[in-house]
Amino acid sequence: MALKPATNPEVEAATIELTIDGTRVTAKDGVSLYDVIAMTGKIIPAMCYHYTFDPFGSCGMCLVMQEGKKAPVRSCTAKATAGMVIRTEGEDLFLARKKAVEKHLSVHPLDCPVCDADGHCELQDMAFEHGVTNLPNARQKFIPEDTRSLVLDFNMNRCIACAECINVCKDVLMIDALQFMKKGGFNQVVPKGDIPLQCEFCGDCLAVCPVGAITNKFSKYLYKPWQLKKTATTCNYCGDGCQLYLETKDEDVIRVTSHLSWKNKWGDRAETAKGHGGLCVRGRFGFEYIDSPTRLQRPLVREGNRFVEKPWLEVMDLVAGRLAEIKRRHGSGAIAGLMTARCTNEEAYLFQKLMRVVLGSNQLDSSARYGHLNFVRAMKRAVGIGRSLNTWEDFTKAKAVLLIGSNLTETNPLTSVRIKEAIRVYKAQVVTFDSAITNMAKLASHPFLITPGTEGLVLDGLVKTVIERDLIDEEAINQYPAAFEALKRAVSCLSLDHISSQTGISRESFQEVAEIFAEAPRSIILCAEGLVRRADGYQNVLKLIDLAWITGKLGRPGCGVNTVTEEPNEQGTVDMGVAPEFLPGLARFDDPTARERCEKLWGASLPSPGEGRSLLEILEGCKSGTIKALYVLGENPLATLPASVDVRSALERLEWLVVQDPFLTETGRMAHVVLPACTYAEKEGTVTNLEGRVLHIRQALDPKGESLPDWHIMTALASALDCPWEYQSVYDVQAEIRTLVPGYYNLGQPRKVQPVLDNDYWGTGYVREVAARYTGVSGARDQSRPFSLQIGQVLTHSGKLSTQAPGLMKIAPNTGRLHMHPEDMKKLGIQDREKVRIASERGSLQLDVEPDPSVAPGTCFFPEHFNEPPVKDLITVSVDPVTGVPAFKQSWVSIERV
Amino acid sequence: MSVGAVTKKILQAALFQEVWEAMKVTFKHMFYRPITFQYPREQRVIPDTHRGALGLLRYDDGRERCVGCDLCEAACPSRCIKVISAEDRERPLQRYAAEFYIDITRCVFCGYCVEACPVNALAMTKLYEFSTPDKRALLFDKKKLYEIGERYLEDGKKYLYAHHQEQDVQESREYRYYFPQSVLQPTQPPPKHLS
Amino acid sequence: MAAEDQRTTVYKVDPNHPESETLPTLRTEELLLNMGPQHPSTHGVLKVIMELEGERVVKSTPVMGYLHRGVEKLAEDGTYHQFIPHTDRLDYVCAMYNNFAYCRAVEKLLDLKVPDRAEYLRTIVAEVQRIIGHLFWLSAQALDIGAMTVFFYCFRDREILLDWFDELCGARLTTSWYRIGGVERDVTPSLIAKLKAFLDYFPPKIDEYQVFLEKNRIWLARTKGIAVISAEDAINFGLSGPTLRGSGVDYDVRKYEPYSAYPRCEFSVPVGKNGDTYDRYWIRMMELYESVKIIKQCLEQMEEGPIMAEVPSVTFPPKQRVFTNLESMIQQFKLFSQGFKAPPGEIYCGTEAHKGELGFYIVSTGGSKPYRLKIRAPSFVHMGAFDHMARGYMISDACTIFGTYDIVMGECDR
Amino acid sequence: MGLIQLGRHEKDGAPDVFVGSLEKVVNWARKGSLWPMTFGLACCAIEMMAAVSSRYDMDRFGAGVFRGSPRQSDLMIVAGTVCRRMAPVIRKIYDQMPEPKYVIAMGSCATSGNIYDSYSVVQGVDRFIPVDMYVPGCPPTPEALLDGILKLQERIMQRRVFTTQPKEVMARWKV
Repeated sequence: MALKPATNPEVEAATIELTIDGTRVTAKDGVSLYDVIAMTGKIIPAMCYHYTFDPFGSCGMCLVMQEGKKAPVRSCTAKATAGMVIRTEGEDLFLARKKAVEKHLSVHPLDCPVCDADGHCELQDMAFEHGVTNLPNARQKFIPEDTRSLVLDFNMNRCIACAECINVCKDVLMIDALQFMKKGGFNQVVPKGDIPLQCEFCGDCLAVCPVGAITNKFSKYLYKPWQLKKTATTCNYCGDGCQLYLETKDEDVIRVTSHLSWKNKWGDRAETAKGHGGLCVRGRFGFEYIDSPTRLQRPLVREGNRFVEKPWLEVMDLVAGRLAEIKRRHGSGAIAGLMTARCTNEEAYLFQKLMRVVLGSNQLDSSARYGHLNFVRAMKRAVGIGRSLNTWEDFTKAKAVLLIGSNLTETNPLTSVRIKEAIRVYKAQVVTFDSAITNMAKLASHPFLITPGTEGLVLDGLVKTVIERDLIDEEAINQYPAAFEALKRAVSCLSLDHISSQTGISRESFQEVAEIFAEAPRSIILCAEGLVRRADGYQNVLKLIDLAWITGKLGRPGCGVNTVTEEPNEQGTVDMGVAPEFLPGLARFDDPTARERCEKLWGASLPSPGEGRSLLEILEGCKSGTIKALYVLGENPLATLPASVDVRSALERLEWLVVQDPFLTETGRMAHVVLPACTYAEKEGTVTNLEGRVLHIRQALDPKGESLPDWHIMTALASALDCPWEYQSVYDVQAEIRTLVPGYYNLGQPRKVQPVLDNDYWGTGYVREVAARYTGVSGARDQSRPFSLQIGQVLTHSGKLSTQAPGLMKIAPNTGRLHMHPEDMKKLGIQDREKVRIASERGSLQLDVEPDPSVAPGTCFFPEHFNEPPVKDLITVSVDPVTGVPAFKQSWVSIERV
Repeated sequence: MSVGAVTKKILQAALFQEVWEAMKVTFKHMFYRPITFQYPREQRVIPDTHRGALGLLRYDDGRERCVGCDLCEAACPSRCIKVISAEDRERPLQRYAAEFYIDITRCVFCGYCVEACPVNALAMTKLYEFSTPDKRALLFDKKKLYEIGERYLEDGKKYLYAHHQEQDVQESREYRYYFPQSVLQPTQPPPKHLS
Repeated sequence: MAAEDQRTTVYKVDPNHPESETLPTLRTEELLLNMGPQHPSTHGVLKVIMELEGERVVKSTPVMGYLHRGVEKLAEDGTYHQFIPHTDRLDYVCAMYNNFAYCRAVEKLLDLKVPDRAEYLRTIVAEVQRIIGHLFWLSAQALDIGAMTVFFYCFRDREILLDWFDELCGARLTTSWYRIGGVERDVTPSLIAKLKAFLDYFPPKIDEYQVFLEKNRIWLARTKGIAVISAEDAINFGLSGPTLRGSGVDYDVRKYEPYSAYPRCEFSVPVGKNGDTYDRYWIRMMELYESVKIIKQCLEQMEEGPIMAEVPSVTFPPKQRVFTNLESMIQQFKLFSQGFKAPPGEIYCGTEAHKGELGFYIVSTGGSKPYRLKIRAPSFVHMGAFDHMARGYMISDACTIFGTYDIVMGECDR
Repeated sequence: MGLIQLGRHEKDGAPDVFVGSLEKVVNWARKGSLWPMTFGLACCAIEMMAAVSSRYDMDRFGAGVFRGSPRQSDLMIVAGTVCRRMAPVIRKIYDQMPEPKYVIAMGSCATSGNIYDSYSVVQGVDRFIPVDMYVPGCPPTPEALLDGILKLQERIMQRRVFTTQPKEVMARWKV
């Protein structure tokens, strides 16, 4: 099939010289001739070519004349060799290409009027450009359309067998869900095995299809490309911050496209390190919540047991009046605020300003508290930077990748494409430690299945192995020898055998991994919710830093410790200071210089440092009655936190609960006032993605109903509270952020960060703390509960937001079933869809079971997006003592047949 | 100038000769048939080519011709056409225009939409008397357009023939009936010239 | 009180009058008269601010823009093809000629050859349009000056041709019949027969109009020696068409840069001597005869053939092919939804419309929409000479001068 | 008898025979002498002139006496594109016309701005003056204009002069 020219940019190939259209050109040996020609700026039509994968050579369009050969050659599959003399233009070539187009056209149906691709169709363009006017032997295929898939329709009458879809699926995304099959005398693209398509539904095949053979079921027949208004914006589902185009017609979002398309097929293969521009299933098909009929359109005010729609003015007056009254009666300590990390940076900034300056309370928190703050706090403490150290480009170009507790494909699909790129193009060694058979584990060179909850122990083992095997970077440790001595002492009491037995990873494996990690020139650590959202998440991140430090990977280019974020703006929300411990710019709240700067700019005094409360403390305060009013912006703690936190009774005790959300959430139902907010498609702003890149969100639609952007509501609220803010648009807010946090936006590029080893920590604090970190003990385990219940993400969903998108719910509805490994089911004698009783220390409930081979034996899985049945309530919440991060993603349960 | 000529000129001026000459022409017209036609009673013969109000046509078997391809919308220089296409619920996998609006107040009657239509679903009729006090009545929706199309079917067909949009060619007639197939079974037999 | 007095102009009648000492200094003042934008003789919505001394015009400033529709900007928003209906509405009296000028410009940009029959048809229709234009001008000018009858007669004959247009393309005024690369529809035998009948009927009618006007002393008094402009000034002001030829400059684009079927026809270009309103009137009357001559020649010479160039990347396929051939269907969809791509470059193409040289200046950057489109509208250029030509004449001559240029505000303001 | 029956009819607002007949006379007089303003703005003005000229002869309906001054006219035929610059002028002229006055928006431009969706064109004359009749077309043929005038005359005949308008007439009139 595909030829393999020098695709690995690492390989040093010889430089050759050849002549193209009379000009001498230098190129790397072994590169496809097409690429060489494309580099000179000449564009030869090619329908089956895309820079993201290797040339395929089926369309027969990229013909060039090579001196010494009679017939034209296909430039994409031909390799450039020294001394070639190539001609790319000429009447004969034009006619030859025309003939190739005619060949495709002669079996193409006459259905441009009803084809969705009409106007965005390469075959159409080619036919038009080459002036095809006469097809003597046209005949039509009569292939029934394949509409079995939930997302994509395959109309193989239109297919030109260019295999772009197959190649992108196999090579770039490594999913390999499509194949050619000869049916009815024609080569057709069918889902593997000719069954209804079952894949990640990223829709990249749809994007690269140059004709209308693959069509999007959600927008089928609703549009013609020329009718759509394209708005370039940032996806609002996860921290990847993918750039996408919301294509709208009037006030409806019709479809979502991205940079990946057959239209930009001429790129450099090395450019794929910057991202191939594709999307995932959520981004591409999860747009329907924007025009969902369940969106809130008008402010709601509780009157007795029901909500009444009221005009904005009246409601704002009411909200401001009550807040002012509570502040007067109980002091500002009685007011708290929670915010979602799906809002923009500007809104996060305004939120903390509203809470701290206008309401005078430092009791504010965001959903970044659910995990990301563990990482931020640890990094801030150890290296002075509260975010991931590497960019996506570093991820792609890494030689060794250590993935710990990260179900990367499910949480951050496009980050996983980066890792796939690293595996495929840069030949990276990927080590995964996870308690599930994740998608990445299937592709990794060293996949390890560990006992649930032992991520910390694995790190203990790794650090110990590195020290024992002397894989240490002398230069790094010589800076802080005392710290290293302390570390050495701390790990010396650990026993690798004990760790092996606890985690399920052999001593040899530890050695292998340690060697891979320490010896690779560019090693990346990537941890995710399996690590940061667990108890001791803070300590575990510090262990990761230790590992990187002693192997000398801290601060070296292309190496570093990273995390991924679940919500689009967790990083930005923390950066903007929506946490009691931080001011904007990640300055500590008790840092006097930062406080002074803020106070000067805002013209107000800040609450004193000791008064801050984080998420769980706020809820505790609500329950105890010290907090009387709660302002919830887009957050939904009632649906997110398990029953053990008892959010309901906390909220019930509130005198004044204001919820601001695009939808009427569970928390919203308990509110006194619900304010309708906009989705990201209706507002301007920026979000900060996991690599620290500040990305633009642009307005594509007018706000639905009377809903307003959050910044607008907050500005109005501040004004109603006698604090007239003069922001006319988000750009005014941005200007203020720029003065407070200089260089934050950095023209949308991730700022290069260099870890600074803080003497306070490495010099003194480290020695004190390190012994407590390496205990070699994993969480206590009750033997009567043999199964680990994992609550986590599924690929098609993100938080609770995606459940509002009908399309995604169609792809992945709430089955209400527990996922278990087939072997476990066999052992327990459970059949598919049979009812079981699952019991934890919190209680038990009955639900159906379905087999899922990607769940590790000994564990069971339930998606975190659904609360019905309330599996999450089985979990006991443990709180990280340092950061106050609640951990509620894993618990030990027993399962028995009913 | 001779004396006679001068005299003649003076005489002509004195007698307002130019007025008499002009009056001669005017009076001659008393014997011509008046060219004024009594409008509401008599109607001008409108040529077949006349570009009047737009209507949507159906096939002879009553099916809607329009497949909702939106090309008229793209062709319209004044952007007065709006087509909202969708999948036909009754005939799966068939595209049709769920809604079709022509804001006739913005229409420039250029006929581009008719030229663009790949199925000849649009035609211009000889309807021009549709003044109304209600501007909303001039936003033609799908129902109204089909009404016009039915009422002025002959005009529409004549228009298409007059502007060479349609010819009596059996071959072209067949192809137009044929659009993508259902997944279960082909809804229509393939056209003869293709099989 | 005193301030008010000073503003009042008082004429000194008798210096010996006893009250003369108490009067303020006596002086005369120019009167500012604002004519338009709503005035029956302004041919639409033109405003002229005139400074008058008594009844004499001292200075006049045309104020334009009351019909500015942003056409040139709108052109940048649509494909080349979609601009044709816009050109209809520039000089709405002569839509066909605007179409013609525009299509010629785009064809020049594309380097497109138009088939012979289409060229003849274009010439015929353009000349028919010239007749219509001149008839309309004549009726309006006569009406302004006070001759009502001519208006009715001209409109009678004009109606015949408008009906002919209606039958040709479906509209009376805004025709959109020309296409880039040809014409939309061929003439039918009945159309040719009707046109021939008109050509026989029409020349005696021209004589009739002349009977009304050429000896009428009022007409002569109000046109002869009115709004005189010398040949040099006319050239300097950039006048063109009959307005320029009235001053004795023999300039006609049809002769100097022959296009379409004009080089294959014999016709003369009437040239005036005095550069006054009467000469311009006379030239237009003569042009009516010439147009008849041109049409007759074209009808004789015209042969059967295609009416559209067949360049798949530019011209539309015949509709029948769209139904049956995929390649034509693609052509149809590409052209209508995206338009054709013009090569980058800029061109100017002038065409002799009945008012003067109508030019289109198109800048293309290689896209399917003009990057910039500028219209050299004769009406606009002619308005530049208004002040020069109206200076020193009576205010009642202003109507005549408006008329003598044959201005149409749609084209002037664009 | 009841031929001349004074006083109110049982139905509220309905005119009695005397008032009814008088009203008919007044309306008849109004509809028969619709003197339009000479008010051509653009293309449609040419067709308006054609409607006045020999072939169509709008005078047959009493609507052919074009007045150059708003003070003597009853009907304003807005024929052509209304630009932003022209709009205040039109409003001024409209205000100068004596009651009862009628407005016909002739052609697409006056109705809705037509193809000129641009910065300088008012999107319909009804944005600043009330319009009684919209005549669609670009430009409308003279017959279409005559049709508009006839329909306007019909509506004038329906209108009550001395008594309150019946609801249905009001409803129709107001739109």
